[in-house]
Amino acid sequence: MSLHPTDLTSPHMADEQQRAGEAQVLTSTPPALELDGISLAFREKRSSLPVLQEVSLTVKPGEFVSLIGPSGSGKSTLFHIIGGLLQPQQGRIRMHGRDITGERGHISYMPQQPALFPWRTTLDNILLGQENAPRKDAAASSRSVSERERRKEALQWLEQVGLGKFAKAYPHTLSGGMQQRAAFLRALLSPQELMLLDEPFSALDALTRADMQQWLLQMWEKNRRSVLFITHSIEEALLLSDRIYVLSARPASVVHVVDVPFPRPRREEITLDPRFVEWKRTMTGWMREEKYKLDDNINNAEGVHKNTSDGGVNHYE
Amino acid sequence: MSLHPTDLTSPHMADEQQRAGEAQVLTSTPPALELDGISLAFREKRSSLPVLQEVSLTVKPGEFVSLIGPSGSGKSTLFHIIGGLLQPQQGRIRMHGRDITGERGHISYMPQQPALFPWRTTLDNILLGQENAPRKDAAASSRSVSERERRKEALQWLEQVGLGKFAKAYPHTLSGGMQQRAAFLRALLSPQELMLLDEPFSALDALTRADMQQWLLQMWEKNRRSVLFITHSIEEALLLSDRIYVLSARPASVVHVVDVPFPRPRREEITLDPRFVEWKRTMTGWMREEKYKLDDNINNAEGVHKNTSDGGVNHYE
Amino acid sequence: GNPPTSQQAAPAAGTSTSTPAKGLKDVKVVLDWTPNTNHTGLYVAKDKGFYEKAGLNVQIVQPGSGGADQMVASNAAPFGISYQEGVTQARIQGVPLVSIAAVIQHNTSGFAAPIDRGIKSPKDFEGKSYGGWGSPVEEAVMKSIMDSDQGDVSKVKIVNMGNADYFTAVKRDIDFAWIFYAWTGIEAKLRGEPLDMLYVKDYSKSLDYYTPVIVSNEQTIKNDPDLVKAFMDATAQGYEYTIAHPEEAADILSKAVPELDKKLVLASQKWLSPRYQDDAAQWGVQKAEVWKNYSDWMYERKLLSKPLEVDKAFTNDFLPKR
Amino acid sequence: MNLKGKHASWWKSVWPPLVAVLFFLAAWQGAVSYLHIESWLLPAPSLIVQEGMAQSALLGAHTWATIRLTLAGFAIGTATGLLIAIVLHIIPFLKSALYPLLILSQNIPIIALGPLLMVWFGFGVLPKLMVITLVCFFPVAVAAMDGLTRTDRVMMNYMRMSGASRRAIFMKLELPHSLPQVFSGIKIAATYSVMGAIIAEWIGASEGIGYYMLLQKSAYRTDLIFAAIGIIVTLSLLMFVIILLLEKWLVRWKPDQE
Amino acid sequence: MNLKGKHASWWKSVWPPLVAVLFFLAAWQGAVSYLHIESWLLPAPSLIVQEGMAQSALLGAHTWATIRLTLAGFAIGTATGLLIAIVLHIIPFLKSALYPLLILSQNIPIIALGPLLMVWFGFGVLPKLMVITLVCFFPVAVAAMDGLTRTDRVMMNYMRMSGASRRAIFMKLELPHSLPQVFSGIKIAATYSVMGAIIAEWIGASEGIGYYMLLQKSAYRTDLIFAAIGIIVTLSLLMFVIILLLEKWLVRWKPDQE
Ligand SMILES: Nc1ncnc2c1ncn2[C@@H]1O[C@H](COP(=O)(O)OP(=O)(O)OP(=O)(O)O)[C@@H](O)[C@H]1O
Ligand SMILES: Nc1ncnc2c1ncn2[C@@H]1O[C@H](COP(=O)(O)OP(=O)(O)OP(=O)(O)O)[C@@H](O)[C@H]1O
Ligand SMILES: [Mg+2]
Ligand SMILES: [Mg+2]
Repeated sequence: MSLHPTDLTSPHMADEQQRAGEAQVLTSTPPALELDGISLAFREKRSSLPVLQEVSLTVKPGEFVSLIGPSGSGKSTLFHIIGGLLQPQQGRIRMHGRDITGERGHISYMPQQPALFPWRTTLDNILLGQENAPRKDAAASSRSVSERERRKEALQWLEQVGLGKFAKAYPHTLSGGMQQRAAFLRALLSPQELMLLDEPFSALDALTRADMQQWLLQMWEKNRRSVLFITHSIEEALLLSDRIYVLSARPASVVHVVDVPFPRPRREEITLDPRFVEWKRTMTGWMREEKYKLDDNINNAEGVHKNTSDGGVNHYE
Repeated sequence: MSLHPTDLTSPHMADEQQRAGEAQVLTSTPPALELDGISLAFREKRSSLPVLQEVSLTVKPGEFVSLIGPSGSGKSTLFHIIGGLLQPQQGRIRMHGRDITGERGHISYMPQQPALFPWRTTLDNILLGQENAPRKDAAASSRSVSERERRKEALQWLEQVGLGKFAKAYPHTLSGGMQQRAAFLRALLSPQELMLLDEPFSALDALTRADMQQWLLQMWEKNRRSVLFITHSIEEALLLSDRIYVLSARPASVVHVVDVPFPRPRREEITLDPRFVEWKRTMTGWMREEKYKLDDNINNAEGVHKNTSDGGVNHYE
Repeated sequence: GNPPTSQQAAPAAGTSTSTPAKGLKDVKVVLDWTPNTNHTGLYVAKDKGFYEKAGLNVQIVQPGSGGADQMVASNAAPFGISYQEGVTQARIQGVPLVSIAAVIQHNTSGFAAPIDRGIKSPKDFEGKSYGGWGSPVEEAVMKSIMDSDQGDVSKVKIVNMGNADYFTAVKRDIDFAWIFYAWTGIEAKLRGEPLDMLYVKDYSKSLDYYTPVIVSNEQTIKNDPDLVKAFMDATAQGYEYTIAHPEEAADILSKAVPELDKKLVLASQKWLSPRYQDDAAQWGVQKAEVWKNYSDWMYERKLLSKPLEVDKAFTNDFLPKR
Repeated sequence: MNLKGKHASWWKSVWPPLVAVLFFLAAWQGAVSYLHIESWLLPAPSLIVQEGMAQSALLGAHTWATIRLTLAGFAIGTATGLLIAIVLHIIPFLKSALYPLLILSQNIPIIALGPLLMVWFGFGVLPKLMVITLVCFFPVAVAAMDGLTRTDRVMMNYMRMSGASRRAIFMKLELPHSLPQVFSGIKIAATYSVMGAIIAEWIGASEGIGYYMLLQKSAYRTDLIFAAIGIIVTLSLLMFVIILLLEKWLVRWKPDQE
Repeated sequence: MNLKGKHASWWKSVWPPLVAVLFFLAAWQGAVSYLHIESWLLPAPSLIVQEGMAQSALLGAHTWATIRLTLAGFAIGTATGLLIAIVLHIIPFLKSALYPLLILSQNIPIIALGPLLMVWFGFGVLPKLMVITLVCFFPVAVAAMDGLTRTDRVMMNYMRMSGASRRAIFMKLELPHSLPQVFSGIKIAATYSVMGAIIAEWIGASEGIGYYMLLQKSAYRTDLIFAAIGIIVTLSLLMFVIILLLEKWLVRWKPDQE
């Protein structure tokens, strides 16, 4: 393969137009999630590690948005900020127009590590999200159902992801992929409208993964919850998303935004579509480009280059 | 996509011939690792969960062998057995002809979860494998080098996987992918000749992953350590391996053995080779087939079907 | 037989002696509790060099809450301070303690109450609360002296007050307690908290027992009578000096134990000095009838399981011949 | 079959301590008779048992009194310890402020405290319960506080981000996560509780094993003192075993190590 | 700047307990004068300080003796506790066998033990050290044993499979993993150590704060008893703080919770 930055042959639309469209939507319904110039650096004793640099992104209500970027760039950190775990040093987070910077409990969350509770059975673990959610969210999703019904429902979900037999098993007896599926269900069953999923399928084999993707797609198409999705698979991002944000290496900033042009409902077959393949190649090229920059950075000693500004974001459709 | 079991159009060679070849090798140099009819079931209070069923496989000295199979089938469990953590209920494990069933310390191991020690810095973590290894292995790999030299060497390795800056950082400040790379290095720097790698690259983005693969390939081609490698990526398996064992769903047994026909040294470009693509399709088909069987199993209530016997293994080249 | 360990651990007891100063023999005396004016004679004898002259290097040791008896009986130390009730009960249990001198001739203990409780005679105990340590001996003693006054001991409320002292106890719930006048009574006087004191010896001859006494053990007496003799010789001198010079003796005690309250020591010493010897021919003498009376009294009240062999319990043999 | 298996494993965990205790007693008996240690100094186990049996009715009554006191005091003490740990954990300012006072509470000698307690609270059961509480709460509080602060970071992050309330974080994460450590503290407290009751009885009681011991002490009945100690030790062991079983049941999710 | 920051954070962790202690003393002082509590029952802090100062030379000497005893006893006790925990952890059979004896050791009342120790080990420092050791070793041993068995399973699997020796598993995994829990135990032991020294001095000593207290008790000097208690508490706090700093330094890898 010899993909190079110059290989960018994919169609793209002028930024301005897209921006205008977004602005229009904004006036009608405020976005489900809006990050506005988020910056963050981790401080150690003497040094400081800039991780996020003016990251802005938008998830409209019912939209499926993916984040893609090199390992260690700051994707999980961004989730932590959205979830209110970390305070950004700059920038605001808005949800449906309301500033929620630093507030917690507004999201359904699947962490990168499964983080199942060892003293809870699988079933009790996946119910945890519902238990945790602030009351209003629980009410909003009409969760006045009885405890027993909820358990029954959860059990059905478990069966669908192939864990029915393990409802009463403790997490340490589950395989890596099984734990990941349980953590995924836990997020899925959380009542909050916006889901943050951090590499939900990385530990699954190709087929289980495809199943889970299809299943997520179908559910999403039915319920239209807003989703922000971290993945390392460009194919997965293209298959599932309405829009993809490509992040640079650390310090992460948005270098490309892709509005995925494929129609819904999408099925796995779409991956064979030449346009799909073309997009995949293009995006791989971008990633490679970022990678080179990173390598250069490393070679130019540890100096941190601020080589992309907000204005430098490329927006495509 | 519409791959079906009947789509099997790839070339394959008669079992007998291959077997004969193997036998010959056996008489000259005994295999680096030989599993002979390993079976294991986890026992809970009342029930028993059969996980491995007569799994036999062979890793010749200097060979790179991959294991591929559905999530939860029993791959990690197989590693635990090889590593002496679990006693198989049936079968023996031989290393260079010697029975090592239940013995520990004969392998370099990278677990599925990074399992870095939180009180050690990244650098100290990756040195742990060397510290742990039984003396004889340490000696064998001419590790009479000084502590300081070892640290210096480890630091160089860290830099190569992009963690140079984090040598002194504690694991909880590393991202998921960074932790995985550290765990990989820890196994790589362990002196034992046979490496067991359990999904070493699952948390990495496509490019970092490709880098790591290339890097592993180059190293392996230089040193020719024996490797047993679990992955969910058929592409990865085809790219790296001399031989691939395809496992069925739980209870896992070997359903296909593939001797990968591509010449060494291999570079990433090989993935574009039509034969490579063909193999990938074929194997995806097999996996799908296994998957269907599993689904059938589930639908036929929880009864465990023993639908493959040792004689039923298909062997291809 | 003693455990062999005791020999090596307490060299003072055996024949081997470490000699820090001109061949002096190390000897330990274990007190019954914290140092007080009962012990002044020992401190004086040490301070005045009486022990040294007798060839002894005496170390005065404070015991734990356990008292001295076990340590003396096991010969961890050859001498100690105890009291007649203790030696009596101990000997019944086969503990080889022997009393070798009475420190005070008559029992100076009794029941005390703040004067506002109006306890003037044993009959007044009725309906009052007594603070003690829960021993059946207390009730028996109280019964004895109340019987002589037509009192009914069952009308006394007996409370176990643990280690609370007289002054604390009488401020709440408790009306009277059993004290040694020489210490607690004097302290009350110094504090200006007048009390009514009913000495037990005044109500029953049997209860005029020796408290405290100096004890040794059968082994030492048998194997090393010279040591006992030398020790008692010097100790008697110490007490005699204390009798003669109460103020100087008090000073010596206060200097030896600077933690003690000087005023209390002095007042106590002045009260006690004339009472060490009292009506006896010489300091330290014990009478067989006192031992017999008390042990019989106890035996009658089933406080002892068998009568005491009185002549083995004490001896005057080691007192200096005056 | 299954029952038999359970039986066997029960027996397997019971025989080593049993053998050790029997061995200890045998060594003691042997030493006493071989070295001719006098019974007023250290009585032989056989003598202790014999004399203890002779007084069994009396000992039984006193034991029963001590058991009641121990159980009540241990329950109050452990509850207090947990409560203090929880409150101080939830309000970190209080924790840093009050820790010295907790330590202070462990350093007031009974000889000073006893009289004060009696004067303030009389000679009833209250001051005794306070003494046991004072003995028991501290190990529980320290261990629980330490346990509660050492919560797994990844799980904590999940709880926070998913909007769990402070209460839910405590109940569903911190508390279960700290249970092993809390139980260390409770085990220590259980061991101390009986001794605490004995000490409480010393500062003033008219029943109980502690009281009985003092009486026997004044009667120079070393054998009966040791009979009392035997009872104390047995009670302590019982307390400990009960806590151990409770721990096994509550922390059953933990995989056995090998 | 940095120094100032360090200074500020130091101050921030010091003032709450300081304020709490001062508040406690003020309340005490106030209660005593407001409720007219007599000084022989509960002396006012001001009186305690005043009388204590008057005897400062004497108190100083006794304090020094107690400090030496405490430090030696605590060191031996903690080391013994750790050693016992390690040995019993490595040999599980011994653990199940000897645990009852450990509990037994905590239930021999000093009034029975004291004379025995003195008879066997003389009047020197040895029996005193044994008493402190007996007090200190137990919380350390229990907490350490619990901590050592609760090792993370995934890390343990890694160590085993990579061929770590029993020794390496212990040194590199179990021990560091159990450190937080071990320190819980050591903190409890540190708190008890001074009290242990006091009790040791009660069973027979001619110097030390415990000895001093007994004398003042017999002289009915409540004020000086409380001066002694003040010293005991201060020593305990010092011990505790030292352990806390040691823990901070040794367990520095743990991410701070918020
Ligand atoms: N608590 C922390 N303290 C210090 N540095 C941290 C902390 N958490 C993360 N980092 C650093 O921030 C950077 C971004 O980490 P993050 O986990 O967000 O990466 P990521 O994009 O999710 O990577 P991956 O794909 O490997 O999961 C990393 O360099 C990491 O070392
Ligand atoms: N300690 C255990 N006790 C009981 N069951 C276990 C235990 N460990 C694993 N299992 C079960 O064994 C099966 C195989 O697990 P294993 O971890 O080997 O799967 P795997 O092939 O590695 O899957 P993955 O690709 O998801 O990691 C699973 O069903 C799991 O639930
Ligand atoms: Mg991440
Ligand atoms: Mg696995």
